[in-house]
Amino acid sequence: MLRIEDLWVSYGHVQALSGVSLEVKRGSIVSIIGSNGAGKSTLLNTISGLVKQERGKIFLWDGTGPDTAKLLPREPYRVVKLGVVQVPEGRQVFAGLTVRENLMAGAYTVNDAGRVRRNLDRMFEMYPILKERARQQAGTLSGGEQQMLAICRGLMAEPKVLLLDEPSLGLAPIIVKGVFDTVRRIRDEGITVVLVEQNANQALAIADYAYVLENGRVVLEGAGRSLLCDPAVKDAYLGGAQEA
Amino acid sequence: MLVQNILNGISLGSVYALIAVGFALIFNVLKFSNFSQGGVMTVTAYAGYVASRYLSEHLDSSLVLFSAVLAAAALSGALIAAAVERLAFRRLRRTKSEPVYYFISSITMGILLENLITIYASSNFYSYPRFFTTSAVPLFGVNVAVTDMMMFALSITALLALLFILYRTKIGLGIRAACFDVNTVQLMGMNPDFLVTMALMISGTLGGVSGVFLGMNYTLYPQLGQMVVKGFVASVLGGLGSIHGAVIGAVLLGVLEIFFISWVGAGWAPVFIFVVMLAFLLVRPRGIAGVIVQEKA
Amino acid sequence: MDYFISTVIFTGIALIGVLGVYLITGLTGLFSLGQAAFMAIGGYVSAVLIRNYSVPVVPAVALAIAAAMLAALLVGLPTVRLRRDYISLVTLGFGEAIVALLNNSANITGGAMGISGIPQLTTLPVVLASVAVCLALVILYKNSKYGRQCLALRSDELAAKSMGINVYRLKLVTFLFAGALTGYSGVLFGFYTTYLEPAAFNWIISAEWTIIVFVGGVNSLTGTVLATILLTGLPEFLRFASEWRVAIYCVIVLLIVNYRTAGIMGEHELSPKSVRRLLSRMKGVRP
Amino acid sequence: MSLLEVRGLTKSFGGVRAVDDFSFSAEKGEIVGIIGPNGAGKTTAFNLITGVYPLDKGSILLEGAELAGKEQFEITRSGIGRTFQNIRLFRGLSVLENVMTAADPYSEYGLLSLFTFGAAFRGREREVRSTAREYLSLVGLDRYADEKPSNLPYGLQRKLEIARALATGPKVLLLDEPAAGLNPSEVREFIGLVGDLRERFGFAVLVIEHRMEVIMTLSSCIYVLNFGKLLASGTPAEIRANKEVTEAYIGKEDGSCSV
Amino acid sequence: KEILIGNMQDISGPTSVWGNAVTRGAEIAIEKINAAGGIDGAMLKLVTMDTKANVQEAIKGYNSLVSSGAVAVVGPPVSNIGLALAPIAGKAGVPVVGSFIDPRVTVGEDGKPQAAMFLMQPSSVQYSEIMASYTIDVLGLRKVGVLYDQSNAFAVSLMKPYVEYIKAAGGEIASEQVYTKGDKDFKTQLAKIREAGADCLYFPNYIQEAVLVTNQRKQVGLDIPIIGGLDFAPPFASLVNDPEAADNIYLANNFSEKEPQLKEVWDIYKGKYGENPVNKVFLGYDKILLIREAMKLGGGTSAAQVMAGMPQVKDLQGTTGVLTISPETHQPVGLSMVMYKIEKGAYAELGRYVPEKHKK
Ligand SMILES: Nc1ncnc2c1ncn2[C@@H]1O[C@H](COP(=O)(O)OP(=O)(O)OP(=O)(O)O)[C@@H](O)[C@H]1O
Ligand SMILES: Nc1ncnc2c1ncn2[C@@H]1O[C@H](COP(=O)(O)OP(=O)(O)OP(=O)(O)O)[C@@H](O)[C@H]1O
Ligand SMILES: [Mg+2]
Ligand SMILES: [Mg+2]
Repeated sequence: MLRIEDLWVSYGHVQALSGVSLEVKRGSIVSIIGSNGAGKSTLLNTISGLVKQERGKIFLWDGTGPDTAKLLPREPYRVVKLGVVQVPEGRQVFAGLTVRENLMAGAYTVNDAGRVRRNLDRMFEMYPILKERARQQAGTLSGGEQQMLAICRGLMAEPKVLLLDEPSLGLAPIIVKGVFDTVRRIRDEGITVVLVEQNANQALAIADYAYVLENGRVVLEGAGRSLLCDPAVKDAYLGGAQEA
Repeated sequence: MLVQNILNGISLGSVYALIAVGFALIFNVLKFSNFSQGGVMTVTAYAGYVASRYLSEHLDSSLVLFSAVLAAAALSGALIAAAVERLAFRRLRRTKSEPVYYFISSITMGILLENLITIYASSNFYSYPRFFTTSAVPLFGVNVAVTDMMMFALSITALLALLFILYRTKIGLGIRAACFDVNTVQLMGMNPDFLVTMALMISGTLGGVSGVFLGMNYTLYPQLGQMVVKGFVASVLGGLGSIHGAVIGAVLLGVLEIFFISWVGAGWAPVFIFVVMLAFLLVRPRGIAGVIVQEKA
Repeated sequence: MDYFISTVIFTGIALIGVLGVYLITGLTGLFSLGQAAFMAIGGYVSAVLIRNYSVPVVPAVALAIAAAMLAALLVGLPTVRLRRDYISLVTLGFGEAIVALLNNSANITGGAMGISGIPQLTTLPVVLASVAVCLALVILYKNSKYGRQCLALRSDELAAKSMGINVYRLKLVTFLFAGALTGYSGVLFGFYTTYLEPAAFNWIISAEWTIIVFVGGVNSLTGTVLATILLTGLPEFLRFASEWRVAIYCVIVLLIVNYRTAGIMGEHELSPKSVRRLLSRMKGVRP
Repeated sequence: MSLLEVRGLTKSFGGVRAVDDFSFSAEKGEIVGIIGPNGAGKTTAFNLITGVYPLDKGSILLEGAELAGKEQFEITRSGIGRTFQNIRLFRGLSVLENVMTAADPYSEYGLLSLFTFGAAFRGREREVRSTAREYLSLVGLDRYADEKPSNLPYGLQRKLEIARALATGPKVLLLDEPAAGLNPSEVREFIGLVGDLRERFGFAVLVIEHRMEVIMTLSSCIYVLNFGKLLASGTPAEIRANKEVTEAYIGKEDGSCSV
Repeated sequence: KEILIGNMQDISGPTSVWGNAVTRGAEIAIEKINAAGGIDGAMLKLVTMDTKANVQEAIKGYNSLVSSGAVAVVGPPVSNIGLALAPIAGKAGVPVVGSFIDPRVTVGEDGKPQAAMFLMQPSSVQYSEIMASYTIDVLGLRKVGVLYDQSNAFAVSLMKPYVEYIKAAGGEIASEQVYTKGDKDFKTQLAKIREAGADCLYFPNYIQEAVLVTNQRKQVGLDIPIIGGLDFAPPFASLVNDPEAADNIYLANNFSEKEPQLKEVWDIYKGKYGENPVNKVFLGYDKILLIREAMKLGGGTSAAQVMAGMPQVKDLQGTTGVLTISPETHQPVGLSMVMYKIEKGAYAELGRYVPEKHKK
């Protein structure tokens, strides 16, 4: 679905990505893990077009034929129109808009009012707390509620590819499980998911494929489960032992 | 006298209101005081004047002429505002500048427009042709100017239209979202350039309409747009984050001014208004229609 | 020669006022549209004391500065607790109120016809010395706990409170300091032009000063000084353009604000250290 | 008398009781964990203690002195330091200055000393600068002293928040999800860091976390909030065994590599 | 050889219409003098400085003119700048001939004339006394309502002597109303004047406010004559879009279109700019005439000689009247004004008028 070739990105003198290549298969979950500052968010931001690369190409390929791969545009709003939607790090909800308005903003590109309403109901069903808070200003939600809202807002756009940047940040363990279940479920609905996570255990556990990013480079890749059991990964990212 | 004063106050207030609504739109949505609105109003007032000179040869019904002039001014307002966005704000948004830069850019733009008009039309002033034969009608036993009533009706209409656009349409939602975070808004598939241009064009349209009314009431001169300061005061008093507050604020400001002029004279009025304003803000720090949202840490 | 000197003197006077705006807006992020009022207070109080009451110069100047600070206190006390956006409104209203007051007390201030025959005490050395002292004070302020706390408060008021900063007091102190500087620049102004009139002190002056501060650089003092010299000198250079003068000035400001968003100096300061760094970098570039 | 004693803390927003009659205490050198589902009122409790919101009801005693009703800055100066869940660093200042600013309110010099370039001013400035550097190196950020905080990755920004809170000289340190955005091995490191800091400064720590490892390893006592009310409290072992807590908050334990 | 004459006007800013008019008038005079061979073979050259209606700009501009060797300066249109310039010009010694009607510009507090400042039209006192005398002595109106811009020096200086004259002559000020800069709505004040039962309204202000007041007077039903200032002169009436409203207004102008001495300048101006000249054009023209006359009388073209010659000017026929500069006040003496009445948008001339008091 997504193919990234030799991506280089820098912020002035900081080289954030140095030649990252990766591939995301249609309908799969690809997890990206790595320590702070490895460049994970930068990678997602480059895909969305928020950050411009110095070098390298990003292709969107819907898998219908070998030659239908096309370059992803560089304006973020065009990227979204092609179905590649990012849920940004740190929630970034529209603080002064209500919960409901935030969700409607997510559905900006969907032109069918009926579908929007159905999607909205689905979101409220998934996280009933959001329904309770529908008229509250998003900025006053608790951290976790904001995170749920951010995820739902992304889903309202009916993405083909969903880029999730640390979706479990600040969520209660029980909700975290819910989020990973959701991720799995939307994958099963045919949506492709790129998942950036610090919660490496779980991220690897549900991933079809995974990459480890370090200092802007891919240092390891493989099937999720296999990385999970890789001693090097365990040592560096999983804290040696299991997290509760 | 009291009724007359109140009606005069409301008339004056509706002049302010029409300015304040356009001003408040940008203030509330993009979070800066768009002083270029003054320049836009001036230019549109002149554009309307030029249109009236040109069209009066072709149109004989003054009502038709008037509507055509209004439309021409509104259109030119939208276009100029779009140009202002392009020239003075777009790059700032790209570089994610703080609101004060918008303020500076807009105020400079306002001065520039004012000066361009001075160069184009000299600081001489002009009068619009008379569109209506009766200039005042009796109401509650006192005289009320026709233009004042139209202006009042128009500010209310503008307010309703704006509220509808902002709160009932997708573009409105986009405009409101865009002011919180330009980046994130793009992640929803919105094109912030488009949204902000739309917002400015709406306020430019309003600026065009106010320009014509200001020109009709107060004659045309390059500093006409400096009335925008009243719009600024009204929209802040009205409560940050509220457009209907701006209208109420404007009418209140107009009534207060007239009241003080009649009570203590125009000389002392600014002093009294300052004191009242301060007292008001201390008693009601959120403005007239603002809502308090406690900042969450 | 007189021409050059008068240009330098006016630039110096403006610079002292601009430093006040730098403190309030550049450092603290508050917006004042009423700085001209403090200038008027400084100018008028000193002029009236000397002319009408024959007070000697030094105490008259001291009293003028004190009066400007008192006014700053009056405006500041109720407003520092309000939301920031209101400060520009209150100061705007204050500015208009002061002008109205001056117009209405014609028997003391001469009203709209102004007050003339003020002794001309502002000379080039006086201005240069004043600029040096004011600049030194502001540099010290910026590089102390006060300056840092102001910047913190500008970034995030709530967090600043949570770091133990008494933001109300800080705003007030900064406001008073700026009021004193602006008042003093008003004193110098009156003592140079020998004539004061209320109409000269409108909110546009505050706007112009704010423009200068941000053309100079976000919170760079060096930039502020440079921009003051540049932007007060610019209209002189543009005299050839006659009626296009102001328009060209605006275009230049727009270009700087839009294409060099951080201002002329960005956040950098010209200090011995930075000069050395610049020199060494230039050496490095040379083959 | 406990170092910090909170009684009957209550706060509603509109109709929602965000915190409802919450009481707890913390001793010197103790680490207290606060957990609970999202929206349970944990951050609100912190905001109440630090004076961001006025309380509806309740009392907050630090070393026996009432804090309720005081201004935020007074509360901080009397010895309560905090970090923010949604990072709130001073964007306009460098990393080092961020920390210095937090220490500044304790600088006693006045304008007189400043304007005369007096000894008090110069001495204190030097002092503040060097202590700020010390705090930075404690959390391992000394390398970034001159950077702007917004250029740091998320995880490091959290550490800077901690350094800044340390510089306010707290008797009680409030950490709101300090480990969010760290990967498991970084979480490990972080746990070590908090332990060290506690040793070194001897303050009490209140920590809100959703990362169970942090809470379970560090705290001697855990309070569980749910819908603003205290659901349970006790030692980590007790909490782990509490069925209600598991159901409302932790969920079923989940294996991973073993599969 | 060239003789530099400075010209300080508002070229940008709200009052630039006047500035441009004065400049054009002065240029016409200079072209005429130069065409006739200049002054002893030396050509006059006008150097214009923009003052932006701002004291600070004016001081810089004056100093710049002095530095470049100007021997006289056609002065600023407004009194505030004149007041600020007086001491500076006194020191620099380059005379200023202006329209600063505030008498304080030309006469210092000590009662002595300001050495370098010369006024070339009736001072505000003279002008307002002409108007007051006309009001009470000719029109016989005794109950006066006054409306003026309290924040405008020009307006205030025209209001005070008027009120004093009326009171001294046994008249009554029925109501004194003010407004401030930027105000556009005067209905409240006008209504108060109506309530007070005034039988005329004295309104000494700029042309634009004049139009507004004229219109709003009708809206509040205030049906009394307006005694206006200079700014009611043409093109005022053509700018009131309702001819019904531009009615029953008295004003005084510096000249009459019918007077023969204007003809030449009038035609040159009209040929050059395709529009009728306004009174400021003639004032600009006359200022140059005055400077030339002072050169003759002072015996040379240096600044000091111009300054010395200026107070000796006597019975100089200008376009706006016969000029005699008083050495005691540096103001013209005994200048009469041409009175007009506006009826349904049309100006009707009532002849020159000068009160008994002014005739020496
Ligand atoms: N706007 C920026 N300006 C300068 N440097 C930046 C900027 N954003 C990120 N960086 C740098 O780029 C590198 C990669 O950052 P990135 O945010 O992609 O890391 P990350 O893997 O997402 O880390 P985390 O897990 O903490 O979110 C870091 O060294 C960071 O300091
Ligand atoms: N200023 C406010 N206005 C209205 N409601 C608020 C405000 N602050 C908090 N709330 C509500 O109070 C409840 C408690 O919020 P709080 O932030 O304390 O939760 P939390 O326990 O910190 O949750 P999380 O773990 O998700 O951060 C939430 O439902 C939130 O929506
Ligand atoms: Mg990241
Ligand atoms: Mg929280």
